[in-house]
Amino acid sequence: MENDNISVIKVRDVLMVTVPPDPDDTAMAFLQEKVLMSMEQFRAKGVVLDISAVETLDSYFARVLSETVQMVILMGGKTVIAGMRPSVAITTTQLGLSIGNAETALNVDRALDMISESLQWR
Amino acid sequence: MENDNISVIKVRDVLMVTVPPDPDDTAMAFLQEKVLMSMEQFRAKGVVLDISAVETLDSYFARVLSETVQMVILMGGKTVIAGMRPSVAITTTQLGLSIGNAETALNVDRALDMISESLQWR
Amino acid sequence: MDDRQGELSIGRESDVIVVRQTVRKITKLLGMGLTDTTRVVTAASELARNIFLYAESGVMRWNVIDTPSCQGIELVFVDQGPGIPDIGQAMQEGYTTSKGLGMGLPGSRRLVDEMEIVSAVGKGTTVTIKKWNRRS
Amino acid sequence: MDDRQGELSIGRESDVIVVRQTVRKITKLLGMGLTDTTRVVTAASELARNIFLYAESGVMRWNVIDTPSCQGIELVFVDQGPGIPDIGQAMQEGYTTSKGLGMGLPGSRRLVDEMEIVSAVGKGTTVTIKKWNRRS
Ligand SMILES: Nc1ncnc2c1ncn2[C@@H]1O[C@H](COP(=O)(O)OP(=O)(O)O)[C@@H](O)[C@H]1O
Ligand SMILES: Nc1ncnc2c1ncn2[C@@H]1O[C@H](COP(=O)(O)OP(=O)(O)O)[C@@H](O)[C@H]1O
Repeated sequence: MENDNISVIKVRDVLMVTVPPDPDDTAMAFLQEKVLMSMEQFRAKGVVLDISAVETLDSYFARVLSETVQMVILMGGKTVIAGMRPSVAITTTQLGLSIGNAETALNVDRALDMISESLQWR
Repeated sequence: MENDNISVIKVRDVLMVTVPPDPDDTAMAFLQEKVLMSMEQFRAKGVVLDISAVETLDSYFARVLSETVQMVILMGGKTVIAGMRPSVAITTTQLGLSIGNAETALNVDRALDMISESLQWR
Repeated sequence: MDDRQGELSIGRESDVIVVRQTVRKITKLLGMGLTDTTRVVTAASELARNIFLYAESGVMRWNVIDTPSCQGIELVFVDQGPGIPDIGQAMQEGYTTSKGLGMGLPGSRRLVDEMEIVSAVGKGTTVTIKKWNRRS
Repeated sequence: MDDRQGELSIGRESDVIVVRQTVRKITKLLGMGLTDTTRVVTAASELARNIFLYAESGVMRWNVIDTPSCQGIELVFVDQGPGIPDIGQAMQEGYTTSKGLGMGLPGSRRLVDEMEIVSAVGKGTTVTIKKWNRRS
């Protein structure tokens, strides 16, 4: 697929996924699939979705994000959404959106700490 | 019953049940019954439902799964659903289904770890 | 058997499994990806089960669509059952007249590229779905 | 291209991305702050997606407003789609006729300074939003 500019890196038991700045529907569908396939392939326990590059988070994108979190849960994993920009956080909240069951972290470092701490007890 | 190709194995306090790839309603009803009977017979504390072979999880199947989880709870047990394929996780989520109160794990190994850890504290 | 089109009768619960296997075979022929295959097979499973549950019997017709511009699969679920009085209502999440989850119709819509329901009370229901093969 | 006004056609999902980029370019030209830019770009994204989802195609017209008293951006989303039968209902949070979250219209209203919807069933819908440039 030409969309294969989505990088998935494994750090210990956790997948680190960088969400591109302006993904269209096809790119997001591809990202979902890649994350879940990598979960299986690398036997990952969790996923960090790095959205620090994302400048626009509309209601469609929010829905896809919370769907992805749900899918990872079904496969037995945990997701942390990391690095939301302040401007995006303000806009998303005023728009009235939430991203479901997702935990959030200031940045990827914190997210990794959070996720490995919570995974120690499993 | 001719449907008796559903294997239930006991590992310490836990039942391991392999769900067949394309179970029809009769097979699923039989599986439910067998799980609950075995709970009693083996005095099990938990159940791991291995669905790694399952290629199609429709709303009927999801309902039976969450019903089974509920029944095991009523008998004092705990269920972990293990090994959902990525393609099934994507489809199930987009279909709008959830599998109720079930905990999930990437594979049977993880499920066994999870369940025996949580049972230590009971 | 001509693999490019055909018809399957639905009258028993086990026919739902046959429907799934048939659709899976066709998508394989088309070289459709695993996730899209799972999507369309799951939608077919929902629609076939609806025929069995609400109309007792009916058929699924399949068509391989293969033109220079698009390639995909068309599935038509036809029954002469009671029909659906209010399609808008039936498409609502959670609406069911049985013990179901009420996710079959609205969920299937999300899993395929096109879906059309034609129904007349006392005459029957026809649900047509299409899934395109994403070439990439 | 005259950057102070123009028109963009919306007919595909990827046009939503083009809409965002265009609006971002205009707000940059105006020297609008990052948060306000994000607000108006997000609102534009919702409205453009609605055209694509509900009316299949349409246009976005943009206007830079620059008078001695106020400076800002006006975006007009026009389609000849099915129209909205009950605008009050469509503005309610959670109301959707698709698989959406039903937050697009009510949420966009909160993100901009002015919003107006004119719609006629069978004729189409026009949504106009304005965002003023806060000079500080
Ligand atoms: N082929 C059909 N014939 C008659 N009624 C149908 C048919 N398919 C669906 N329906 C009606 O639509 C309702 C919603 O269907 P669906 O969304 O699949 O959920 P569920 O099957 O769980 O009820 C059904 O409860 C039934 O009343
Ligand atoms: N351009 C449009 N043409 C026709 N109907 C529209 C249009 N925009 C919005 N609507 C209607 O208003 C409803 C609410 O829209 P919105 O608040 O954006 O949420 P969503 O798109 O998630 O449904 C839509 O579901 C649709 O029925």
